[in-house]
Amino acid sequence: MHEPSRRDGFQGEVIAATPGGESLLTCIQCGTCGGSCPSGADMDHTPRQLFAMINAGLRQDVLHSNTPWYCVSCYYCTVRCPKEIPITELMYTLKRMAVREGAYDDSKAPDFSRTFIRWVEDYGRSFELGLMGTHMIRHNPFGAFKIADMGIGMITKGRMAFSPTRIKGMDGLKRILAKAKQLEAQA
Amino acid sequence: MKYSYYPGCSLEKNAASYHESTMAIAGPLGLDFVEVEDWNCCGATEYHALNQTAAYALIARNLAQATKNEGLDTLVAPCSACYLNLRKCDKYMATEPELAGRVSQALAEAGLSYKGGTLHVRHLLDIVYNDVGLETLQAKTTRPLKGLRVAPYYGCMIVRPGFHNGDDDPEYPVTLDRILTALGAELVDFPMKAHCCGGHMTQISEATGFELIRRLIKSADDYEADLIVTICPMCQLNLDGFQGAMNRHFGTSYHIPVLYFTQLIGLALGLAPRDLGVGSEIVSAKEALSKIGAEVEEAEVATPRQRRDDKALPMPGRRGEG
Amino acid sequence: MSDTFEPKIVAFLCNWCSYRAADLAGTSRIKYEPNVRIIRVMCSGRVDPTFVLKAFSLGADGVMIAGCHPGECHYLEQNYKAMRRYYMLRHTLRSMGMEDDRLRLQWASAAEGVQLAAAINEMIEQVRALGPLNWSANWHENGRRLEALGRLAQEHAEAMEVPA
Amino acid sequence: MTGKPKLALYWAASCGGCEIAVLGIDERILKVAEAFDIVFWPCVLDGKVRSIEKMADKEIELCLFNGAIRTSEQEYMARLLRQKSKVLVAFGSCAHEGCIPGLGNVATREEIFQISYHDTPSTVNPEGTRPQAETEVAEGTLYLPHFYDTVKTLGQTVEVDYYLPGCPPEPERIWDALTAILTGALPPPGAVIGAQTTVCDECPRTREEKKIKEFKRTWEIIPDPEVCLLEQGIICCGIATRAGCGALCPTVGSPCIGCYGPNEGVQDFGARMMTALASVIDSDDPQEIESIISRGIPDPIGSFYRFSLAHGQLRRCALPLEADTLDATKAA
Amino acid sequence: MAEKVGVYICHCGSNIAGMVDVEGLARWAGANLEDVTVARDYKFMCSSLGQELIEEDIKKEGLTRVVVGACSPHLHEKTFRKACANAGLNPYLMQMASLREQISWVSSDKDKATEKAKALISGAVRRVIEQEELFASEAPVNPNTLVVGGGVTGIQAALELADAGYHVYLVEREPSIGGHMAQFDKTFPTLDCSACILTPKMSDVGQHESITLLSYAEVEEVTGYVGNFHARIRKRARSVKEADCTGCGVCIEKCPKKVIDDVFEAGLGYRKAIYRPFPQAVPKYPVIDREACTYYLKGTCKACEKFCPTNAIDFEQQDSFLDLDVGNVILATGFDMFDSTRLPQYGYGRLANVFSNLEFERMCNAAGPTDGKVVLRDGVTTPESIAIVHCVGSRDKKHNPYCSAVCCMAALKFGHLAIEKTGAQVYSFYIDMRTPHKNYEEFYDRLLAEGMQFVRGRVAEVTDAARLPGEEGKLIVQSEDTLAGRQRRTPVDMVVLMGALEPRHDARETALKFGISCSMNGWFTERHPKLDPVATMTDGVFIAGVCQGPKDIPDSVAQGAAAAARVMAMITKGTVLIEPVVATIHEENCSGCRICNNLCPYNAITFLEDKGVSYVNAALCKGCGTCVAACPAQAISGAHFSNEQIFSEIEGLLYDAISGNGAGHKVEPAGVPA
Repeated sequence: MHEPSRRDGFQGEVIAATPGGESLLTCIQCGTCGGSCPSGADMDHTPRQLFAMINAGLRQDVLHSNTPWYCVSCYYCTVRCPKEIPITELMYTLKRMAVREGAYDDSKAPDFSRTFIRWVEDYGRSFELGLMGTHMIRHNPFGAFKIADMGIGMITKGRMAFSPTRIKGMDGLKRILAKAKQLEAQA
Repeated sequence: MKYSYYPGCSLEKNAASYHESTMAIAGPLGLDFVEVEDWNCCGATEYHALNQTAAYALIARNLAQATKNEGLDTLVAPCSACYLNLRKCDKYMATEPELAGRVSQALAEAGLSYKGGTLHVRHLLDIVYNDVGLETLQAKTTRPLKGLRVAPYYGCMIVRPGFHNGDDDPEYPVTLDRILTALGAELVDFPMKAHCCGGHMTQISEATGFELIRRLIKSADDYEADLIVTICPMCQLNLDGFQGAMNRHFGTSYHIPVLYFTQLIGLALGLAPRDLGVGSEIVSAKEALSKIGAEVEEAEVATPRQRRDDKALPMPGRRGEG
Repeated sequence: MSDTFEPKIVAFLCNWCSYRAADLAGTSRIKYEPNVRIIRVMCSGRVDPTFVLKAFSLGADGVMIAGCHPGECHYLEQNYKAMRRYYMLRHTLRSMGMEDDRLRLQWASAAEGVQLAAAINEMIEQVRALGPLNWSANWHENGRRLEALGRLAQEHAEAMEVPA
Repeated sequence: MTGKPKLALYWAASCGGCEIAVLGIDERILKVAEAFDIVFWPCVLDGKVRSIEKMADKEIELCLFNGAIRTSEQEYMARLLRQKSKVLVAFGSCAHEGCIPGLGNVATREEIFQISYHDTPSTVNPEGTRPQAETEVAEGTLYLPHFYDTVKTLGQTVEVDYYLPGCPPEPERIWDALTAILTGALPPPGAVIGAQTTVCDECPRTREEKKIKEFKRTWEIIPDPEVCLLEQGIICCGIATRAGCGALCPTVGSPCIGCYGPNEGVQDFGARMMTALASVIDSDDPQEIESIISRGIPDPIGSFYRFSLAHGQLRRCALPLEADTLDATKAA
Repeated sequence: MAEKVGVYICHCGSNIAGMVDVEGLARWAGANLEDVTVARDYKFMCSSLGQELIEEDIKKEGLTRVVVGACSPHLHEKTFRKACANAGLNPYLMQMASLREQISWVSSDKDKATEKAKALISGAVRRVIEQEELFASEAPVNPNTLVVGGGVTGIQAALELADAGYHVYLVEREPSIGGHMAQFDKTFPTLDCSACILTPKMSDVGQHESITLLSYAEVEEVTGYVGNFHARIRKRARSVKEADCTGCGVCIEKCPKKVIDDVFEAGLGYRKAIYRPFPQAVPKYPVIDREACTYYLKGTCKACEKFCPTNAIDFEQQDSFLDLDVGNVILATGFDMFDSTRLPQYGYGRLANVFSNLEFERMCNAAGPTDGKVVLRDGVTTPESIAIVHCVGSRDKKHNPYCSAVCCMAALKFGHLAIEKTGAQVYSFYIDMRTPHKNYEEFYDRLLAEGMQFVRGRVAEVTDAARLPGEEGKLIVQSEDTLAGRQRRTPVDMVVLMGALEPRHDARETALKFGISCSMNGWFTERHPKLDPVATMTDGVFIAGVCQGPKDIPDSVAQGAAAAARVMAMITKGTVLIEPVVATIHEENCSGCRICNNLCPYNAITFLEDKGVSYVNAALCKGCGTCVAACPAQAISGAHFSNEQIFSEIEGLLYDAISGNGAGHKVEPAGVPA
């Protein structure tokens, strides 16, 4: 088989960090992804543009783009891509790179992920009230009012827990995640 | 039919009604669910954005835990996000040696291990459609959903990324449609049936999040649906929980209740609404459900009014008649 | 060149599908390892087990027999005969203590340059992992054979010195 | 010293059947005695190796050598007789293609000794004594021939002028050969003296087109007396075996086992059997084919190489890895 | 006496020389290989100079064997055989080693490549020494030709041959010839009326005394070989006696049963149970569709029979068979249209006003179901905006990876027709605009000028879910305008999907029937993609038109004519050389065991009861060698692929490995350079 020629540089990195990423090399810039993306309208760049930028090695512009953070993981792009490029996975990869290098302009999305995961890392389960609370206070104090009735509704309907549940095997989980992070750092 | 069962965080609280209704219909449909012991959060889509190895290790712990259920090789998840995560993890543990290696090392820290392919991860919808089957549903229906115009809503994560079990089409799935028809409901040819509810977008960018919700609600409303039927807690939360906020944001006044398919099955089986967690939705389904039982001619796929006359040209795929 | 073991694979390719697949691999510049040496036959059905045994005894470490996919044989059904002979031969070679991976039956249509190249590479890897076959070394005695012979000659010669 | 041409007969790794076969030409043996001066025939006459060693090269007109080469002594004798004979004939299947002794090539010397000096039920050998190439005794060192790992044919050991196939060769064929040699009506050196076709040619059974769904062992059916045995599923080597025996076995309902060796020009008897049988297996389904073969042919070597293992392309089974192989440069 | 072998190593420019040390290789061969008397390397062996080099050496050095290390024998074996023949050496005493396809083009290490080259050359030398003089025999070429497929390609081929005075059997599956082109209204880029240019050709075919038109028929089986094929044709029962039918059409008028015409009208229109696909059909005889006909379903009606003035209706008619002897075959079996329901996101079959390209063709056609009016599915409303979607099922790994070649131009044509007929706003959604032919780019310019709007971006989905004001009641085409880098929602009344051209669903069976092969995508494989595009690997079987790969009308017609020309060459020559590569049974060695008897698919092997031996009929033998390999007595020899030749080739190829003769072994690890 041919060895794909461009394994070096930024594109190479992105490909290497993504399951099935090699197919990125076969992108023909048809825009099916951009056209399919439900949140595409609000992205700095359409996914297609992002791939062109990756190809051009515009590392900083790519990592600073809000595009990956606006990905809602709906996978439309992935199933429609005529070259079967795992676009959603690529978005995760770009998010991880951005987080690792602190290269994002709006910290809202990464923070949301972090907050979400913090509860999981401490308790083994997610905790919506805690999550929303922390996140809202930090990023959208007034937004809270907008959805107040929802919050109230949720509570009155008994759909909001006031305290997180902690799983039994917490220490085990902590060890797993610690090791995982260590390995990821090396990888 | 006995399965390992992974409820996932949502079903603990905000989607408790999904859990309750699932448990309620399990008996009558001959399903037996054994909850995975001491399961943990699947990390939703959030962990993938931070740390690949940790994300999959977190998921893999659940798979490892599930293997402790002796003799059960099928793992059922009602939440689409959980389902996709578990399924993807199971696949990559088999196909992505490097990642799998790291994950296994991590699991070993807690004396756990998981080999890709050991479990068969399936979504609850798949179980009901393939294992229970339409015939059984029809046979057990005592309170047909006649006259109820329902918009079947699949969301993204079960039909899309090609990990899903059945060969349902990622663009235009039909399994839920068939289930609802079997229950006697009047189906709406819901064009947005597989579009995105916005996931966590309400928290990242309200404008974007609300817009995604609006599209779905509007379309359901255009098609005069009494309610939207969903199979995913995240979708339910967005469409139901945020419907008010969305209305306010756009100055609209949509009122479309959003129920879980398990709740509708329960109703059709004649179970009491309260045993199915009906009533816990923010947008009340009271009025809509009051329709059940009304006499309507047999249900068929309803579409917006269209002009048709003898000049009309035949539709492709609807052929054969002279 | 590296001192790692480089296996020699003799491949019998049918003129219509697999040999053309090899041509296609060439025209599409698909790289594969140079350890394979190809012999063109009109049909995989022409491959006589003797060819395979001969190749092994002459120092091949592996032998590939390639033909059109079942049902697509240019000669309608002859590749099925090749398949039957392959299983027969493998059955015997097993009992002679040869590893299965050293003999491979490969279907390749004229359009499957990529697949053929991949199969060749895979086989080379498998055989490299098995190590040299060096079959004819099986025939040799340890050094004592020559000693023994020499000693006999010696003994008889001495005996002849004794006057009759 | 008579002026008669000298004749030598020798046996190496063989059963002695060939010697009897020679006598099978009955009173014509006297003609042989008339025509030749029999200088060496250990089985029948007294004689000394030394006397052969003393001979001039090529002094012997004709040497009929039967038996395969299994020990250093046999190889020595082969080389010696080659040196002293004008015409060396590989007489019988053992010399020609290794025959039954050649089947020893499925094992190693070690394995063979282990079985014959320990494992066989009839063996009582508490000290585990084994034949040694050298044994020290009061009088000095005693030598035994060295026992090889691999049995070789005569042709693999020394240059052979003619081959006379058969286990044993049929008396008539022997006589034909002898007369041919006496009258000098000989084929080119290296040739096999015998027919150019296979046993079916002499077989009285009726033959049709062949399709085989199942191979049967001889004890599994009572074969139809008229019909080709192979068509009845019995593995009969007549298709691939050189004619000359008059199809003795198949005629009486017993499948040919191939003692006359391959037909003219064939380099591997087993390969001919494999390819012929495989070609007529009546199935295109890999699984089915595999099971037809593995169920019907439990012992492929015994079925296809009973007489020719040492003579085939691969000559023997793989040696166990530990078996030390000879440093090439010293070979032969 | 020892042979004198000449070895010639081709540089093929840098194709071989770039990866193989050709000079070194030639030197090595000259110095190390037995019997090699001449060893040269040269820039281009296939050039006339290269060939002369060989010819001179044969004459001057008295070479008795030639080895050429160059490209694949499939490319130049004929060339170098001819060179040998010119110099008086039997062409079968030449052997090629494929240094280019098997070494230089697939290797990445020059040393290893050169080592491999040595092995191949040594193998070829050892083999060629064993090769024997062979003489190709001649067989007459039957001047009749079988053309399969009555589309414009087949029609062209048939007429070319018939006009040259040769007889043609034209077999067409449908009731009428004309193929897809007959369904079109206009053709790009000239906008000629399709019918106007095609129907004359069709009637020529119908009337031509040298053409036997077999419509509503299919080829059952083909046997024989180049110059002498035998084809069995199944003529399906029309239920109409062609001899008596005048084609007046009364039967069609009177038939009460109306069914949707899925074939010619692409499902957009209706036809009767007894029908003629279209008015100008050739032949003019109608056909009864037995699945639809009331008589066949209920046993009553027979209206057609009642009104037929010539009693031509025959309800009992059976399929009939026809055996033809032909010298050559031209396959022009065309293509199937992509079924757009396979892409649900485009809504075809679900959203009323999404149309397939074939539906739109019919709609535009004045003789079509809407009399040429472009209207919505309701049959009356004229669209004010139309979106044309490119690459539906093309350039898509999930469906067809290839480009269908005609859609861009067809889309432009549609654009023009739509604008002309409706004045609608027409959008084209494309990935890349492909207009690489005479006057095509000019046509593109014209459409730009006519105001057709072009959006570069593959359509993501077509939906009726209105989101924004102005979208209600419309079809919304969702895409990314990749040039603007923005998402775009385009509300339109009508969507036309440019479906891919696909190989016929039964292309593989057809290929098998005629002994040719298919590419992975299912198109018939030509002998050489550049130098021999209409011939196939099977002599005497030619391919033309889309069945070989997507192409437009001009290219298809050109190929049809080309194929016809190739056939004419064969016919005018009158004879074909039959490769002498056949099996021979040597009676003296054959014992009549009959193992070989049922191994030959061409029944070339018979058993001679009197002699008690088997016998190969050389005329029927195709030289596969299966019987040679199977004979337990080794009584069968295969010319040009004899055991000796292949044994020697094996020995040569393994010249650097452990020799198997029991003596003098090198047991250094294999692979180390000798």
